[in-house]
Amino acid sequence: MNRIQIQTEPFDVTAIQNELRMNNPSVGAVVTFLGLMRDMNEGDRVSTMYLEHYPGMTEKALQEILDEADRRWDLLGVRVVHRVGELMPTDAIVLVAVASTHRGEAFRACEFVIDFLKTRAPFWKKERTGDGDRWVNARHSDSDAEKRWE
Amino acid sequence: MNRIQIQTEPFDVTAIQNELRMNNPSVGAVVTFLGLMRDMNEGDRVSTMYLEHYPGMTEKALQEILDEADRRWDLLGVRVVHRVGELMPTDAIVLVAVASTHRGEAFRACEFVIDFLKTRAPFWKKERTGDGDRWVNARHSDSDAEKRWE
Amino acid sequence: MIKVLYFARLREELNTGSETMDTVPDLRSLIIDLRARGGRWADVFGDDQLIMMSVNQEMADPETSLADGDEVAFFPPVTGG
Amino acid sequence: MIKVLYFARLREELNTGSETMDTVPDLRSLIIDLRARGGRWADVFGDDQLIMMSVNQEMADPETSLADGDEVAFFPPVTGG
Repeated sequence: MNRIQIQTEPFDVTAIQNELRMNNPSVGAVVTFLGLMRDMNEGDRVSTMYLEHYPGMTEKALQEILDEADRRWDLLGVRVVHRVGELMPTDAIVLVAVASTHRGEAFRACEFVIDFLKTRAPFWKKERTGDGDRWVNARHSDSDAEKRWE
Repeated sequence: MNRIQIQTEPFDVTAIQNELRMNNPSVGAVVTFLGLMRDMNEGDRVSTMYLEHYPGMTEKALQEILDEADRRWDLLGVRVVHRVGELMPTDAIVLVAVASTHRGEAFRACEFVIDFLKTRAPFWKKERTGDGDRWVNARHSDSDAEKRWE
Repeated sequence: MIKVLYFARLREELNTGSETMDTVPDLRSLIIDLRARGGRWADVFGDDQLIMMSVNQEMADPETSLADGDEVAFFPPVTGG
Repeated sequence: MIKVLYFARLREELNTGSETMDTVPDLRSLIIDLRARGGRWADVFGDDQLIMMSVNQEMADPETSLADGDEVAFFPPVTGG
């Protein structure tokens, strides 16, 4: 069962959550983060988005983040799915799902993984707006979010 | 669209997440907590569980928790579903799903709601073990979790 | 009159889920009356017991006053979720 | 020889996705060589530009040394998730 998937196709949230919980009656909590494409960014309407990544390095970077989460918390399973290519508003971009015996660890680890994904995994968003295409700028709030875990 | 559901039937996680995100392209994050029945508790194997509640007060207590979450964070939607009656290991007991523009608020609010549900919503678990039936005792870790939000 | 409900372990130990009682000024008075029944009642409402209580479906404490028609409930610490 | 990759905004601004270059001791030397090409290269690799870099698919910085056969990549701060 692969913990990391990078794909152009949509994904099935329930199927992923079920994989994490169905065969393990020790799982008491599954926390899931779903990141979605919004139709507005920095005050402009966005009609579509294109997600580029660095094949090979992306998987490695995510693997390191999950390994670090495994060192920090006692987890019973983790999944990361990230879409690349063309996306439309309301499409799911990323899923992070974490299973553990108790909820505190699942919440901590899930937020840790998405915070580090946002600053360390090589993905880049290009938006289509009424004024043409533009690359999305990195957000200060994301590097601040990462620093909380030091 | 009812924010709170108490029911004996299982629930459909994807359907609930979709309600929260499909009709609102401002939603950038959905954080979902799923609480599941484990087959072990306090060192004993548990075969089934019975969940009792206080009809009327349960809904009121949950409503107050959600209203407080709305006051504290800028949310685009919240759902709580809690099962009552007979449950088996790996069954989902509770779902808390929160939608917001950015992920920080959704994580905070989701954990806030489940922490307060655990200490303030009138539900009681009775477990069936090899030694007979027993009421589950409240956990200190749950009241500690609640205190973090003061 | 007030309505008094018991849930979970309390309902089982007292062998009753609800009853109707005369109105008293506050929850403390009600607890004293219940304890005075002796036997299981004295145990369940003993000073060393952790009991939660509500009036009209809002969390309450022994100081909470009561009025005619109120719905009171006693129950153990909650364990849902 | 080393392989050099460019992603996202950098790939578009430099109008190239990858190239092969002679091996140099470290990333700092490589950046100096790229900047010396002038034009868009001088802009993209200017001192005021926020650029991330990796060697063999691990995050790196200008001090990271290079060896024959390495895969280097330059890209803007990441914006996934």
